[in-house]
Amino acid sequence: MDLTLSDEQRLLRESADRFVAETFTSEHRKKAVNDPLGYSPAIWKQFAELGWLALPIAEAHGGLGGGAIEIGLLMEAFGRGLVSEPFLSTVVIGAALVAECGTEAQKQAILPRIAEGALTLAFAHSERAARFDLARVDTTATKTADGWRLNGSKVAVLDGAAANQIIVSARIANANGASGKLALFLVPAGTPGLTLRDYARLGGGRGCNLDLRDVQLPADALLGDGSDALPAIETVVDRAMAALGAEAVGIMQTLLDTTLEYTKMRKQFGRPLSANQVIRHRLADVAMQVDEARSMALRAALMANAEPVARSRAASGAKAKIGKCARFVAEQAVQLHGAMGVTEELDIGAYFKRLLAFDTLFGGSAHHYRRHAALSGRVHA
Amino acid sequence: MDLTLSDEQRLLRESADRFVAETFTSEHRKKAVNDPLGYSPAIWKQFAELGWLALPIAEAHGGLGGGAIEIGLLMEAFGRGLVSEPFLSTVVIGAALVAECGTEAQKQAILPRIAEGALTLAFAHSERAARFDLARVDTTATKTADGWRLNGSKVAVLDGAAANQIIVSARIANANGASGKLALFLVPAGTPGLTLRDYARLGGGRGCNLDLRDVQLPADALLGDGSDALPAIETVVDRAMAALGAEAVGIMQTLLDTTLEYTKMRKQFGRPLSANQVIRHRLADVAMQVDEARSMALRAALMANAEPVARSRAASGAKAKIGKCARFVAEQAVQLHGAMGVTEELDIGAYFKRLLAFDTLFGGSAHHYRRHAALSGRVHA
Amino acid sequence: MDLTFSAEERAFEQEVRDYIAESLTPEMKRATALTPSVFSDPDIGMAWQRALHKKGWGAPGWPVEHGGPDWTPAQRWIFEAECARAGVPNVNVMGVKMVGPVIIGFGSREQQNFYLPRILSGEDYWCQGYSEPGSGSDLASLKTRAVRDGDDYVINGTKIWTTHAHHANRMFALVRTNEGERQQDGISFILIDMKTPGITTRPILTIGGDHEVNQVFFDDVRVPVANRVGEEGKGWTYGKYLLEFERGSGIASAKLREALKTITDLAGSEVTGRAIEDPDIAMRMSEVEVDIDALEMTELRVLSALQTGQNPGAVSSLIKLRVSEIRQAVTRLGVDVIGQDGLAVEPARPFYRLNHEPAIPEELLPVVPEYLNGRAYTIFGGSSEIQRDIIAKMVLGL
Amino acid sequence: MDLTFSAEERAFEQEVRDYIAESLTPEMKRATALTPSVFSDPDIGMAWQRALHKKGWGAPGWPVEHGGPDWTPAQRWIFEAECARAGVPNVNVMGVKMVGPVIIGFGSREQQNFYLPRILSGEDYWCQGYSEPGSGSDLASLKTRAVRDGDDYVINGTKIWTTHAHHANRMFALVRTNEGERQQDGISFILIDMKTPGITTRPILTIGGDHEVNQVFFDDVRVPVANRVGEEGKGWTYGKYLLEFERGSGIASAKLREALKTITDLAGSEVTGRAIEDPDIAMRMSEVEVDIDALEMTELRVLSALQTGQNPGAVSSLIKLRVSEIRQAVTRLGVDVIGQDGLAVEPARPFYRLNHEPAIPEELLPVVPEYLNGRAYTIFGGSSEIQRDIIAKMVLGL
Repeated sequence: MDLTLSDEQRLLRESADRFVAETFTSEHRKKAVNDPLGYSPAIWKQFAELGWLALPIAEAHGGLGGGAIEIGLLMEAFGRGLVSEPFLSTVVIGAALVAECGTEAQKQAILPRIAEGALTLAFAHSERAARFDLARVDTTATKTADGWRLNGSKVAVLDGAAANQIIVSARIANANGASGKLALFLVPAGTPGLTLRDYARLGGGRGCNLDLRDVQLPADALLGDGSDALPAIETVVDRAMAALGAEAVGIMQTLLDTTLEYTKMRKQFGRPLSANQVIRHRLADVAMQVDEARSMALRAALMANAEPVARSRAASGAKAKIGKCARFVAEQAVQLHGAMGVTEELDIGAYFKRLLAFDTLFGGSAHHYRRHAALSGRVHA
Repeated sequence: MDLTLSDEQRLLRESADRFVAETFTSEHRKKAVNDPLGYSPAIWKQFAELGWLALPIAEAHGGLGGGAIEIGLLMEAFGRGLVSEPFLSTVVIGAALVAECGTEAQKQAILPRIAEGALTLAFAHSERAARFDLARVDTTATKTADGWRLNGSKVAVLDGAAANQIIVSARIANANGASGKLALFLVPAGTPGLTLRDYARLGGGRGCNLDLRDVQLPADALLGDGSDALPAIETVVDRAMAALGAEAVGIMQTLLDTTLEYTKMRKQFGRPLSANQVIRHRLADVAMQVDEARSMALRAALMANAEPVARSRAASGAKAKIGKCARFVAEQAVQLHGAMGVTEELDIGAYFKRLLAFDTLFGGSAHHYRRHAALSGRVHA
Repeated sequence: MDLTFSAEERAFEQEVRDYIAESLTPEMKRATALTPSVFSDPDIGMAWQRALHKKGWGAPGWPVEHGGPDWTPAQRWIFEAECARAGVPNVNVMGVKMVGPVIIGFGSREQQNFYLPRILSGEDYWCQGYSEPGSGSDLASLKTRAVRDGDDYVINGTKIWTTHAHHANRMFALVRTNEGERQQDGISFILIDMKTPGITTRPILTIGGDHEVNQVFFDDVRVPVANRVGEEGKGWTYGKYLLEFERGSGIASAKLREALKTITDLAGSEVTGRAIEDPDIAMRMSEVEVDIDALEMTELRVLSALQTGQNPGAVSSLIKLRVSEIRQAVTRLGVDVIGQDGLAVEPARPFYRLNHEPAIPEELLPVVPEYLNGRAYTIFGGSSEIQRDIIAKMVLGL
Repeated sequence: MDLTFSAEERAFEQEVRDYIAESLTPEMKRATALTPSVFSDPDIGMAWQRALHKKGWGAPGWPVEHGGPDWTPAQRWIFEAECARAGVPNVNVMGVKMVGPVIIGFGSREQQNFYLPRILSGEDYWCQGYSEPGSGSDLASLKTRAVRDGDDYVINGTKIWTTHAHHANRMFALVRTNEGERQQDGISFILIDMKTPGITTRPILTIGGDHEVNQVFFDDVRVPVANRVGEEGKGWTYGKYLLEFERGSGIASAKLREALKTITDLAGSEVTGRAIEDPDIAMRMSEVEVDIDALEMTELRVLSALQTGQNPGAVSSLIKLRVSEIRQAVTRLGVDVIGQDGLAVEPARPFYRLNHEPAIPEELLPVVPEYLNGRAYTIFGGSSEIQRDIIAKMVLGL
């Protein structure tokens, strides 16, 4: 039982904190908002040089073999700087789906290129009608003479427009037309039949909604051997939620620090805001919730390789609890900044929006408390 | 549109307030807790003399023909004094069930005697397995040669031990043994086969759990003509919840008044508790919630005769919202009284417990928000 | 006690409903639905003001001699409720509901004759110059100075959070004309033509991405002394009157009910994957609806007291706080209802006149900006913290 | 980073589990389950203390030279977690965890030799004389006076909220021996034999109907000066040490998990009409369980820091606040789970030795009293308001 960082982990954290503080300044962020790509390829190259893109990839595939704790350290630092590089899409989700499902040939073809920063991925899974139900996919994949034909619509594809390849989930249509197993397909950017409606994402980065109309793919576009992809998707999304939780903790900590600073400095009725007992207590609650969120993000990371029910309970528990804390912390940070908090003049608004996006991604608190209760045998999901 | 009181209503309120303040003192309450009956027959007689027991009974049956607003005025005053007389059981519920379901002969036999204070009733409906589902009754009534035979168990029978007659709900067993329509039966106290486990009720008064083992009743024990009693039960319970809501408002107002007084008087660190901004804001929230509760109790009373869906939505909305407010107000009143609040030394504890009982009766906030959502067509109940 | 309106009032309700039906254009309605702000853009809001003025309903709260319709409190309730139900645009409240009553109460006959008809007709568009950087909730600490020079005041300083200053041709402002013993003394109430030389305006984008508010700079701005309302140094009193005037006259429950209905309709539709089937969302809708019921009853109690000539008393001071909290709950529900489509930011404005097809269905566009902008409800107009301070002191006597 | 315990620690866990299995009687277990208070009655609690003492585990936190077991922080964690899981009675914390460490840290050799073995063996039962009527959270304002008279102090005054004073044969008390410049000065820490003439005790029933606390009156009570711990006038320091000693050493998550499990089991049973089928109750159980998960991780982070010789820092001061809130949430869930059976009040005590059949099933009896008594969690030991004051000042530097 040891929850202290190893020396390597401490070094990783320090270098990430330093790099983020130096690179992701307020000015950088204001520029990035207007960037049609949503992030900087030059910085992405630096991520590769720092070894961050190789972090969770197995050594056999050109990676460093790191785990959820290391990912969490990076993500927390990214949160502090509101980093909008597609690390979650490409490394945490994309590379992990390839590693979980791909054939050895696919892994060899894709993972080293991710590690060296030469390939970006996105994951197109959610559909409007499914809301946050990971198992519900209406997009279909039909076997053709020489490959596959995909049809359907996806929403909330993070970093989709900048991705070199999009991993698309679809149900393989059976011979009788009924829908069957869930499968994942590698769809190169620009494939005919793919329509992206790109948008600026709340709190930074880009996203898109995606239509697939008779998208023709070669046979080897299927990731892996065609066995049901749902367990892998659940594994990867659980770990992605742990990583997002760590990112949220970084964001919340920054909001707390900034708000403490502001309430000490800002004077009203002749004394600092922080002289008000109500504000002092509110900040005590904010600090407490940041700490609870930190505990839960750590817990989800430590359980990332546990058996599925334990892993999913930890992940859903973390997503639910951190989401609740994030909402409180974000709303209070804005409230205590007063009128300045509800403008785009300060960074506070961007951090607020990124937490709102966090809460929405993969489902909010109520959804995950319900999933937790179902996994605990208390309710039927 | 007029939400001001009529002169008669104002007089009723004033006389109720005066009588309660003079009669239901702290000393009276301490004595009543140890009273095996749970209330004072002498005071009950005074209620009759004041016309309160006749209030909602139709003029044709010896009553005054008052409505939910008048009941609410009385109940709010009763709340202020933590009155434990069986007004709810006998007048608000019992008399109303007889009025809704009874034959003319039954009404003539029962209602005038309630009005004159000569008869008390209780309502035995809830069962443990049903929780708060009014429609679920496992107690059975079997037709016999000369009447009925009842079997089953009831919980939370308010004022059951002191009642002259208990109105018991049961499903009439069909010929094939399957359970059929819900019916109500008048069961005189002491009927063989009736076992009462009497208890002191949280916050004042008495209650009991009830077993019915082969309880033999004459044919005319059936209240009314045997048509399904569920709509009448729902009507009466909706109105009872409105009345209880008004009582809760009286309790909450008293807690607010007492707590204001206490925080102004009690000194800590050299200044009154009420000098703390956190406590001032808390009290502002308490006052706000008392006011919201008052609005909802009034609303439920005004809608007591509306069509069933509107009436039930108002009643469930009131029960849910007032329950939520009551919990907050009660917990804060105790919290702000500090250590003295968590003893039986002050009245505060008794008021706290009565609000806890209120929240439990007929189901808590979550149950009634769900009922409200179902009645609004949002969810399936 | 009775919740129903009289036959006359029902007839009036029908009249309002009919007039709205004939004069509210589909464009106005769509623009209002797609505006993620409590302030309609002037092209929409002023068109509606003109329609109301045509009917003699341009200023429901004004006395009849200044062009008010002479309505009872119940009629005002009915009017506002019908407007909310129909989804009409917001008119220039800074004119009709704020500066108008002050000019009526304290302005000179000349000021009344000049300004009031222009508010009614929609010819003038007003903004309010109260807050300053650094003054916030402590309004009385304001520093913008008006120094007397002959028949003019020369104004220097800056105002902030000035709603629609970029649209307005007039501003009413609190300025410091004297250093009183108390901060509140020495403040005067001045009417300023926004075209006066020396006035510049800097836009401030809200957290939701809307251009609603501004910072306004005054650099040796000369304003005739004749533009001062009432006495010099009494501006604080007039500003407070403005707040009292509003007390109890507004109704918020009808608008909140409509806002909830909009969200409920979205939740029932395929466009949100039928979010209402999520039991948490369904329950929270009931929770918010019941909160609106409670608010409505409280508002009706105030109305009823006003009708019978009573003072509604303490209750009305609790309303602002609840309204802001319920508004935020409704907008939050909206965010949860639209789910992942809330990730899409549409920076262009107004939503009802986009030059491109948005990434998400049009009706979802205002939902997140409304939530974001709605964070201001508990901040502007006296933060919730200040409101609770006031309730503790004024209502509870602490 | 790693959540698993070492092989040695696992072996220790098994040892603890085995010893509890062999020495915890069904009577003790039932009595503990039916006690709606955090304090076991002495007949139960002291029987368990004797069993622990027999094994050498009577005082886990004490140094080995005074009879402690010399455990690592991880071993203490494991021990406390296993005790919670098994539902063992509470021992006399005022002896083992409160006065014991003060005597160890500041008592004379004679005091140590006399008192410590009697705590370990369960021969002495202690109560704590800190609070006074009117002092509450402002403890330093205490007024009970000890005036020096020869080799005695003569004590006059009164203490209140004295847990189990009616069971205890000894009290440790803070008394005023001097009027210092600061209130905190002039307070001394004194050990009092409860049989000393002049001491009377008045019971105070809790809101849940339990006799836990008392008011204790001192009427010219003569206590030898030799019973003072440490220096005269330094009592405040020792009292604070007592709090620091406890910091980080307690674990609450394991007990809370057990309490939640008890409620969950009730909710799954016919005795509550299978309350767990109510989706609100099921969801809130998950909510509370997740809160306990977070608390446990925070406790493990503190433990981990202690293990590696680091200062756990600010985190531990947040724990008390969360523990009290989560406890209250668990007890509240209990009330909602048992539904209408919560209306039945059983005034007799203890529940595990009633002379009659209760009106409701036995296992439901403690649920409402636990909720009621649990309101004290956010009041006693420094109210939540005081805790937040402290966090703002000490943790956030405000």
